[in-house]
Amino acid sequence: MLHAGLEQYVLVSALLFALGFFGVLLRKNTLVIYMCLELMLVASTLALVAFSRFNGTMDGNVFVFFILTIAAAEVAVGLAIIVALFRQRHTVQVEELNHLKN
Amino acid sequence: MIELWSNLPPALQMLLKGLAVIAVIFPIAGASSLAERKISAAFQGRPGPNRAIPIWFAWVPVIGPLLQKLGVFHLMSDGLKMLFKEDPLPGHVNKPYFILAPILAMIPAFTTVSVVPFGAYFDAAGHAVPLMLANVDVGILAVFAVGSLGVYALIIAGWASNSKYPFLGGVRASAQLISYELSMTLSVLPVFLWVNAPGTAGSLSLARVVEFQSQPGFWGGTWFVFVMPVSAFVFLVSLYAETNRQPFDMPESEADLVGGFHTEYGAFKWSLFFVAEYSHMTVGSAVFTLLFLGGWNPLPWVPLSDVAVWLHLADSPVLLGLLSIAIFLGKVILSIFVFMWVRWTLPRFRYDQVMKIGWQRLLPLAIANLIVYALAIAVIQK
Amino acid sequence: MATVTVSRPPLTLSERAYLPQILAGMRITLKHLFAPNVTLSYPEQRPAIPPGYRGVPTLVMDPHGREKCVSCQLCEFVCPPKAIRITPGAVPADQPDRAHVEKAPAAFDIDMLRCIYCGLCQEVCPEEAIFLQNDYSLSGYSRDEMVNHKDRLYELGGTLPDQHFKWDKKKAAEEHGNQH
Amino acid sequence: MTDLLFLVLSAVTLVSAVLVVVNRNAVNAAMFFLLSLVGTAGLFVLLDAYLLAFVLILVYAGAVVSLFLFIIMLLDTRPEAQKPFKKMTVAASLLGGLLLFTGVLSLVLRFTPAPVGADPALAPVGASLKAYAEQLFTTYLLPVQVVGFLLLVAMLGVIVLSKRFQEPESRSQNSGGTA
Repeated sequence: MLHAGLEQYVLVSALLFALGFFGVLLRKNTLVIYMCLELMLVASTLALVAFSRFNGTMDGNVFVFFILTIAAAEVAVGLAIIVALFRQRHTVQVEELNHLKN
Repeated sequence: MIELWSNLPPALQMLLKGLAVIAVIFPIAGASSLAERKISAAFQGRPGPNRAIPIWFAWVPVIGPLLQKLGVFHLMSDGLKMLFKEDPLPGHVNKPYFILAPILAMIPAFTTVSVVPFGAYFDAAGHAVPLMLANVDVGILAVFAVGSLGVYALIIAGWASNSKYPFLGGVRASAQLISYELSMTLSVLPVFLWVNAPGTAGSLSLARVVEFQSQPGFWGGTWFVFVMPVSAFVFLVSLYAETNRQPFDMPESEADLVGGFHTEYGAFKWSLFFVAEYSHMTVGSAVFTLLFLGGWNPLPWVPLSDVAVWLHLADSPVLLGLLSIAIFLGKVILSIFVFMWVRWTLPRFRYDQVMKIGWQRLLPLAIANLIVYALAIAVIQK
Repeated sequence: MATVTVSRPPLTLSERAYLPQILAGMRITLKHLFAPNVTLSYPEQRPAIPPGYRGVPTLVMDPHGREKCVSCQLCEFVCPPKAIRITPGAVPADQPDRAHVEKAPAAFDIDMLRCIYCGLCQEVCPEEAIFLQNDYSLSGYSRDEMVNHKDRLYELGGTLPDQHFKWDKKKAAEEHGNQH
Repeated sequence: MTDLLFLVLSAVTLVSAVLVVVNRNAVNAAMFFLLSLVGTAGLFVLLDAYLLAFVLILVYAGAVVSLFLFIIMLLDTRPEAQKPFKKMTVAASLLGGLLLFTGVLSLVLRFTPAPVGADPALAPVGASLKAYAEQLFTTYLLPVQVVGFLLLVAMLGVIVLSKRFQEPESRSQNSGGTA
């Protein structure tokens, strides 16, 4: 049976990150793109915690705090921007937010 | 009996403990709904529900009429009615989420119980052993974290109902719960700063707070409600807001939102929301009791260990455990009574007032409280 | 419309802090918690009916057990919600002492789902045959049941101890030749 | 037991992450994101980082996702129209997928079964709350201050962003009195 070691955790973390990455690339709803960004951040925290656990150091765990803090700040600002955009343009689809192109 | 218990496999022990807690919480939640009806009646000078009685029970001489007057059978008949009546599913709702929401309401309500200690006994060495499902270090954080998931039930219910009033109720609920969570968390910080003195193993466990309040001596035995009245006050007010109780029952204010987030619900699903609300209330009261009212210590400056010595119970852990549970439940029930007392005293706040109280009064108060106590604790424990 | 500016009285600190007021309110509610109940356990305890109470309209008989109503239909005309329906008929042959009354209701129905308990029928009745009496609790399982027929009305009304006997006096006067 | 839990939790996390990406309804996506977070928190518990698990739930599940739901419900929740992807998007996705695949593949190829029993020998450093506090207030004191400042700035930014800006004409009317 599979033994849950560092490699397995990092693998899960990498897959999670990849999923988030594809979400950012493929989705067109700004809110969902944002969620996928958060998914990538969570994946990185998972890797950090796993490294910390299997190396017996605290640094990775402590970094998770910073990542969480920054993620929270980012979400607050990002959602405020999305709401402001929606007020102006009445859409959250990235393809319709292309006024700088013309 | 104790040998039999400790010989059971740990997984089975956990399962039995979990079932026992649910078996306690569910009836307490149900009984709260009856108590609400009886107490509101008493406040308004009415007798309250006192009619229902099964025919065969009416023949029992004294107990039958007494239970009838107490309205116990109303509780049972209400429960049966909720179970058996038709469960309407309006055509315009988002079905999966509509059904998911009441279940989602129950999960955090029952999960938080697992880290709440509800009694203690003394082992052979004289150490207090708390009775709880999971004695994790993060105790209070777990309660807050899992409790904060309760908001999803309200948001999802409001959104899935696909009509105006439930939606407004859901939006109000999420805004209110997020706002008051801050003050609630900040208000308990001084308690844990005080408990985790330098040199001790740091812990956020609720059992440790109670242990701290049962130390000998004047300062050791003081309940935190006397040491930190402002914290207790902020916590209590936030608790009322978090559990959507009057005067903060914005999400379901029947005067302006019909029924709020559960307007479209009926029968069993509706009753699940109510059991969840009362469970939240019970758990909130339990946490308040543990943090500020000395947990299972009968009186301030009278810890449980003294009582054990007086009653010669120190060497019978089962009896002492039952006594501590009784004391603790008594305090919780008293706290639930205060919930209802406040409900029948205060009118509902307006929504802007709720937001103003949360952000402009309670939050600064909690922050100032935290700073003052942090400084004081730093000076005292130096 | 003239605009009236109402100046709000400035609140003191304790009033703005809510708390003393809330505590005072809680003291009051606590007092009410221990106050005796103000309610009546209805089916067991009944309220005292004051005189002049307007309950369910009923038909009454005179002290000799004779029908008073002469089916003049005034009450039917005056009834605001048109709850009363009277079918006039002759006095039954087995009541020779009332033969000169000429008319009696063959049917007398009061639809209690329409009745508004205004008491105008009692006011207007020249025979003092219809009274709104003390009965106030009326229930039934169907609409038909809520229509009080004649026998039911007499059953509810019973006999009133008045001593007018208008028709007896009229008959006596006729017999003694005291012509009008 | 632990391995079984690991398998279940990582499966929950990854499957719900897939559903976040492929769901066309934003509310569904948010709910699956929540499920994915709960799975991650479970993995944290397996890694003995109890505090982080509950902080993750408190911050992400308690605040971030409910904020997301709040915004999704306030804005439009129409499912996305199925539009064909642009060539650039397809190319970038393919390239990115290839890179990730090679990365994961290299990880898997280097995979050597960890000796059983070696891991629990390491002290579960994440379990004690005190260790976090000690690190945060000694080694990482400066980052803590910086992050605190960042939070303050973010808060100010949100307040400025969510203020309803007045229309130019009404602003010019008001500016006479206040400016």
